[in-house]
Amino acid sequence: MLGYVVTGLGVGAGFALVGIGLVVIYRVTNVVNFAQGAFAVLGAMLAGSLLSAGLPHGLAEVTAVLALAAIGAGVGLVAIGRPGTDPRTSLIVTLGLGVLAYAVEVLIWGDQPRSFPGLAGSIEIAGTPVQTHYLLIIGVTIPVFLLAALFFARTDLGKALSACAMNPYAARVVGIDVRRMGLIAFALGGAFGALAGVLVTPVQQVTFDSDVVLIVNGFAAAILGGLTRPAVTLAGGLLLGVAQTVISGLGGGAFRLEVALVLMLAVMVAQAGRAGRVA
Amino acid sequence: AGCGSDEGSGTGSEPLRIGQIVSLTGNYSPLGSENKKSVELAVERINQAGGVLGRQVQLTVRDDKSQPDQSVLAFNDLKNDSVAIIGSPFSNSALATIPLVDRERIPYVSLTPADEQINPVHPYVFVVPATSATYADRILQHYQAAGQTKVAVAYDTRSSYAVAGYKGMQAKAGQYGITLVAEVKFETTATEFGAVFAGARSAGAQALTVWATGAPAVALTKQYAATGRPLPLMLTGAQASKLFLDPAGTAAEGVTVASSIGVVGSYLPAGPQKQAVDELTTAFQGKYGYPPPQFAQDGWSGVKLLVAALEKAGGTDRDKVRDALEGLGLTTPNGRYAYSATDHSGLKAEFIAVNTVTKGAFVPTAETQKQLAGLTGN
Amino acid sequence: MTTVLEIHDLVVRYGAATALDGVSLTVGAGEMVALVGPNGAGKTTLVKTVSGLVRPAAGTVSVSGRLAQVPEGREVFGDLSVDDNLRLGGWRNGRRGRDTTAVYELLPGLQRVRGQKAGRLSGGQQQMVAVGRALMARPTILVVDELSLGLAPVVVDDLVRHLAELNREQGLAVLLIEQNARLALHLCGRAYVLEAGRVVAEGAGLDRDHRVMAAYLGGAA
Amino acid sequence: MLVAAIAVPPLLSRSQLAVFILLGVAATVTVGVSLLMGYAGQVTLGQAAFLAIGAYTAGLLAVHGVPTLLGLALAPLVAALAAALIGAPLLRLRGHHLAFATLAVQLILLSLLSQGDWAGGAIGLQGIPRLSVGGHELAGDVGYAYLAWGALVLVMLITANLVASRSGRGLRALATGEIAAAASGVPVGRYRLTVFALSAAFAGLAGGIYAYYVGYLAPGSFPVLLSIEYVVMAVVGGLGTTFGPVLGATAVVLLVQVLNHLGTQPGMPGYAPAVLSYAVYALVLVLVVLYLPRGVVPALTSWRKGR
Amino acid sequence: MAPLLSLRGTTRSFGGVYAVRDVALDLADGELRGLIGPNGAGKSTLFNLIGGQLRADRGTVTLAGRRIDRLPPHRRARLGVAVVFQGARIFPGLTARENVMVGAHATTRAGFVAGALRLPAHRREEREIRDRADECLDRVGLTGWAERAAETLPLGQQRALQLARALCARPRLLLLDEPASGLRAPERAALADLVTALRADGLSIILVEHDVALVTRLADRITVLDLGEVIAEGTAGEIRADPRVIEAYLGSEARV
Ligand SMILES: Nc1ncnc2c1ncn2[C@@H]1O[C@H](COP(=O)(O)OP(=O)(O)OP(=O)(O)O)[C@@H](O)[C@H]1O
Ligand SMILES: Nc1ncnc2c1ncn2[C@@H]1O[C@H](COP(=O)(O)OP(=O)(O)OP(=O)(O)O)[C@@H](O)[C@H]1O
Ligand SMILES: [Mg+2]
Ligand SMILES: [Mg+2]
Repeated sequence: MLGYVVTGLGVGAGFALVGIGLVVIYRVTNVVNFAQGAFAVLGAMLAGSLLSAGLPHGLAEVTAVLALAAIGAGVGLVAIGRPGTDPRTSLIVTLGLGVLAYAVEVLIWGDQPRSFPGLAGSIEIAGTPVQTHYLLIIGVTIPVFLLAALFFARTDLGKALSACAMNPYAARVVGIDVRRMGLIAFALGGAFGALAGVLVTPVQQVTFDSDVVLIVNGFAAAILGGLTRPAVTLAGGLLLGVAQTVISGLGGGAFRLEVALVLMLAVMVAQAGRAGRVA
Repeated sequence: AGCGSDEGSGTGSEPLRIGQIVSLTGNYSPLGSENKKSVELAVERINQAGGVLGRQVQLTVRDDKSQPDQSVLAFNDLKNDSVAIIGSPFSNSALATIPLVDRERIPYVSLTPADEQINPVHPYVFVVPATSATYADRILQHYQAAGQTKVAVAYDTRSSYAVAGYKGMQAKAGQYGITLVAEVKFETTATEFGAVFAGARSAGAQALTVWATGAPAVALTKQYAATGRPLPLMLTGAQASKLFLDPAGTAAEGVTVASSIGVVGSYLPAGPQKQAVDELTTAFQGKYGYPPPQFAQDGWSGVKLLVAALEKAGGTDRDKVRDALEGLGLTTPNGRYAYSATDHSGLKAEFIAVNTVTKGAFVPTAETQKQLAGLTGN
Repeated sequence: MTTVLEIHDLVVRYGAATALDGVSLTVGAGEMVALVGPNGAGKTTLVKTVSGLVRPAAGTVSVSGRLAQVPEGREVFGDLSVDDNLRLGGWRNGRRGRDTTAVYELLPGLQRVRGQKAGRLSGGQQQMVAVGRALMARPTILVVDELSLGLAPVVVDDLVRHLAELNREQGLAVLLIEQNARLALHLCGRAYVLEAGRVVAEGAGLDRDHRVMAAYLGGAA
Repeated sequence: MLVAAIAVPPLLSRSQLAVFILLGVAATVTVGVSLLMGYAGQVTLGQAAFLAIGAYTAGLLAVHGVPTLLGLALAPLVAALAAALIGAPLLRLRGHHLAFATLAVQLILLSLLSQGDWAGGAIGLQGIPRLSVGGHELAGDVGYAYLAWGALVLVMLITANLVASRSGRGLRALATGEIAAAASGVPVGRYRLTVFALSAAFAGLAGGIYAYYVGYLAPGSFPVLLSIEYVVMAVVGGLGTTFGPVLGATAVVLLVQVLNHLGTQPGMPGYAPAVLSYAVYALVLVLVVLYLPRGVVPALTSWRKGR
Repeated sequence: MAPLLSLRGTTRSFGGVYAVRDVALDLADGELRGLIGPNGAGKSTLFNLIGGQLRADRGTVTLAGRRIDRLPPHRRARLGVAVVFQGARIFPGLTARENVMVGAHATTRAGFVAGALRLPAHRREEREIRDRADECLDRVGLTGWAERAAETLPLGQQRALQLARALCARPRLLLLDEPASGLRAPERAALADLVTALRADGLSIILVEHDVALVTRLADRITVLDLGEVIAEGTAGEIRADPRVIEAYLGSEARV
């Protein structure tokens, strides 16, 4: 049982990593970035190509993450660059760019699935084998979230970034360059997306359209925290991962998704019920 | 109407039109794109060799976008001008289209293995890939030969291919003296398969068969390797290609995979069967730079079957082509087809190979090598 | 006298409607200027043009020095605490921008709720946050679009006194829009009266001008 | 509109007719999406779920021998009922939470369908008879074209009337100011639920027609991407307009068909279909929403006014 | 005579801090009550407890002898409570007239079916609502603005619009939260006239205002709130003389 929980944490950490990119972008721009899954896929494909070109592990992944930060900023430029674009419009733009990414991916990498190796082997926890790579995912995810949470809660820049989404007009009034902040957020989002992609690919595989599954899980993780709270996103992702893995472990593999989703909905409705009385 | 290009080429008589519905975008495009490449390649070579019935073949392709209703649109678009239609790799698309095929009475060569297409028989529908039930049959034979009587099965509940395979094993296990000691379900989106191995092991299974398509098979195999290969693992036809081998990488080493014989064509004895395989392999490798995967074999075989039937019927009359298909015996890279009035599935278990992944390639098991030795195609 | 804010022949349109029709206005260094006029005259539009939120169809706006602004409708950062709201006001001033003691002294009503999310504050408390936030920027020119809106009289007293003090001691220039025209004219040396997008009167001592008071400001009483 | 619906079908070839019918179906669903998003301020990413519920209702009833006309009538009712049941808890959610919840509902529905043997499982429900009215089977595509577009005209009429009515005003008010609306006497919860159910009924009706026309249903016929496509259609056409959904649906459907024809022309490279249909679709979408952010219909309207 | 509105022990806290604490208040039928107090005293919160936007932690709210404190806001609206919120809570996207027509919801009934099918009863009712809305627009001086999109109105007009919407509900009890804020002197005078006229029509009104001169001119009695509690209640003269009120709230205003 404990083994399933640890594995579930690893799976959930992957979901949370996809989610954090959504959170960072939403928190600053009010845009739900539907291209977030594409960031992950592009990052993974790029890292795969760099690896097969002979770059060592680590370097390849970091390069991919950096490249995606640049691409993220580019996506941001299109999505929020025009003054007066409202977040709903931007959302559809990111959706469009996500589809455009399909075309690019098919052109460059083809439509066949890809993967690359990660940390090999497994360890036994309470009688259940756990893939070592999941421990790597957890090990990267936790500090990433700590840093993100601290950044938003403690630093001036973090607060200035958050202020942009809360009230773009007021942000301009106090002299924050809202557009630049938005681009920074998209760049961060691109980097987080790529990080998620390069970390989960070794235990799965990527196809150009893997972004759908990634974003559904990432969205699920992030939505618990209203798309704005890194810590709750992590909790959401882990909850989702552990729930799914434990359900499978108990023999309910066929209803894994339903149970996890119903659980999410229940938590959300309960949250809304509590919040609903205040305002 | 009139959407294909008009100019005929070659001998001056009207070109002979064949339609293809195929998933070029969406979930099934990795399958569909291989289908399309091989169908185009086959048509191209037939045209170079002078065409069919003295006429050039003209292929009109429509994308069903991995959506059943788009397949219906595509069919409506193609049916008037086409002599026959080659169908989608997506079973739902095929099944959505078959009622129209019944109504329009147009030969439909299906590239998806769903049993529902042939059971009951639809007069105009002919299936090219071996169905899951056929694979199930062959896998059970393999276990019987290996003396493994306690077998665990895991399957993707969302994939009709996987469900059909599981049901096939369940139905026939008894005949081969095999007990399915554990049945584990998972979903297409699953990424964690600890429960599959744990379930199989705790039930005391001697081997595990996994029915899956796409991503879960790769993730499962990687995890299988990472957890130290707890028991022999058998995968099925959906994994018999580079689509699986490439992303799975070294994790796939030592895994058993059932496939069509074409996948291990180089182990065939000389003869028409080997020739059929080699013809495709040479052409495909030459044009695209890699050996033909299963889906390419299906597309190619489909064209070969259709062309043979046209030749046999001596014309494009749809009913005659249909009758010709039913009486056809033809050796293709997939094996020798023998459609009949009661059987539109064509391939039998003898044309399924059981292989082990060795150094990134499929190598037939000793038992299969014996089986292949008997397949000369005569 | 050098000018810190100079607006020249400004024209602003919303679609077909003209909100500002050739408005010119200057604020000199260390000067307090009131901008009065009926609802819908175009005062807010003018402020938004100054801060770059509305693009003028014609005319120029030039600012020299550090401009801060209290926008109409408070516009606080709802999910940030009062403290964070104030700090963001001064976020371009480095460490000095983080020192909020002066603001809390001026607006003691905020002290009690400094950790609360600004969006949950009462209307008047939010207005205090907006004013405090602008002061945190340590501006050389302060544009206030409605000062006393929703504030208790005692708070208005304090603010008015404080602005006058800043003006006297630090040479803060102010452009003040204020619902209480009498208060505004009393505080500011000079005033502009805006109506329907045009400046209809301008100068010092308008509050003693009975004609203007009667026509635009609701009687001389 | 009515004229188009009556005059066009006989002029179309059979393959165009099929597009025309499915377009009618898509537009009918989009009218509901636009009603929800444009007027009532609720985002849905799971509208295809109600299409599926309507379709399966009609399909399952027909397969079990219930008269098809009754099935067609029940399709919207069952969809609305399902929406009411689901909506009762879920409509406490707002904005993106609600959007996600509708997406989740669709995912759950799809997996239940693909595991339910009673619904044909993943392989689908086959052998649905065609619609018959008083013993006459509606076999020709022209008949289905009239049916689909008749339904579309019906839901557009209902929507247009509703929006202009007292309840519609309440809806539009609560979309932008729930608290003030409630204080003005608008029963916010009930209105939200009613309009959610109504839009589901539109989708359910479309689903019923779809079921009888295609004659085959599978979970794969109702992917999540379809739900997203309805949102795209609604936004492209222009939220909060009467003709936006129809125009948006038409634009998207035709674009997709044209790209399919282009990409699969002989001589096109192998990647052409994928690249064309993704890239061009994406670019058109991005450009339209960036340069006509309020949608095509409002843009056309203001352009006409501007001249 | 029994009061129209009666609060007893009404309390509401946020995160342990009382915004309104043990408030008791009686409003006679036809009375105009002033409610003043420092920023954050709990005036708007009290309105929300009466209007139903917030639920009280404890205490009762009685309207014309009937407990309403458990009813949702739209039910309270139907019973005759209308609120003009602080700030501009208008419906953007709707025209000014439509904004006002929404107010009629509280007293009309036509439902979804009637609306979707355009039944004659609905059409008749629509005409009535429209006439009534125009009348209300006229009363607050917005006749010329009826067709404008509400969000493009200047602040002052948006406030007036809210008042018109409240009037369109034909309420018995009108809660006005700083109706004069943002208004210039002429509009302020017009507002005062309107409130006086409404009162003459028999409406009961509670008026929250920081314009003390306005409140003292209009109100029969004034209640003063500080830190959620009633610290004084009396006539304008009494209140102006109360040292606690001067200290906490009035400042130099007391001298005027
Ligand atoms: N977004 C907009 N679209 C169209 N017209 C607008 C818009 N904003 C303001 N207006 C119009 O511009 C004119 C000036 O409005 P503005 O808000 O600047 O007035 P104001 O003087 O600030 O009024 P108040 O004293 O009420 O705050 C008004 O007629 C108003 O209706
Ligand atoms: N939703 C909420 N969450 C937390 N605190 C709240 C909430 N609403 C009000 N408060 C607090 O309750 C207190 C009273 O607020 P209220 O809005 O009632 O004041 P008010 O008397 O109307 O003040 P003003 O004159 O400034 O409008 C304030 O301290 C405010 O911060
Ligand atoms: Mg203004
Ligand atoms: Mg208040």
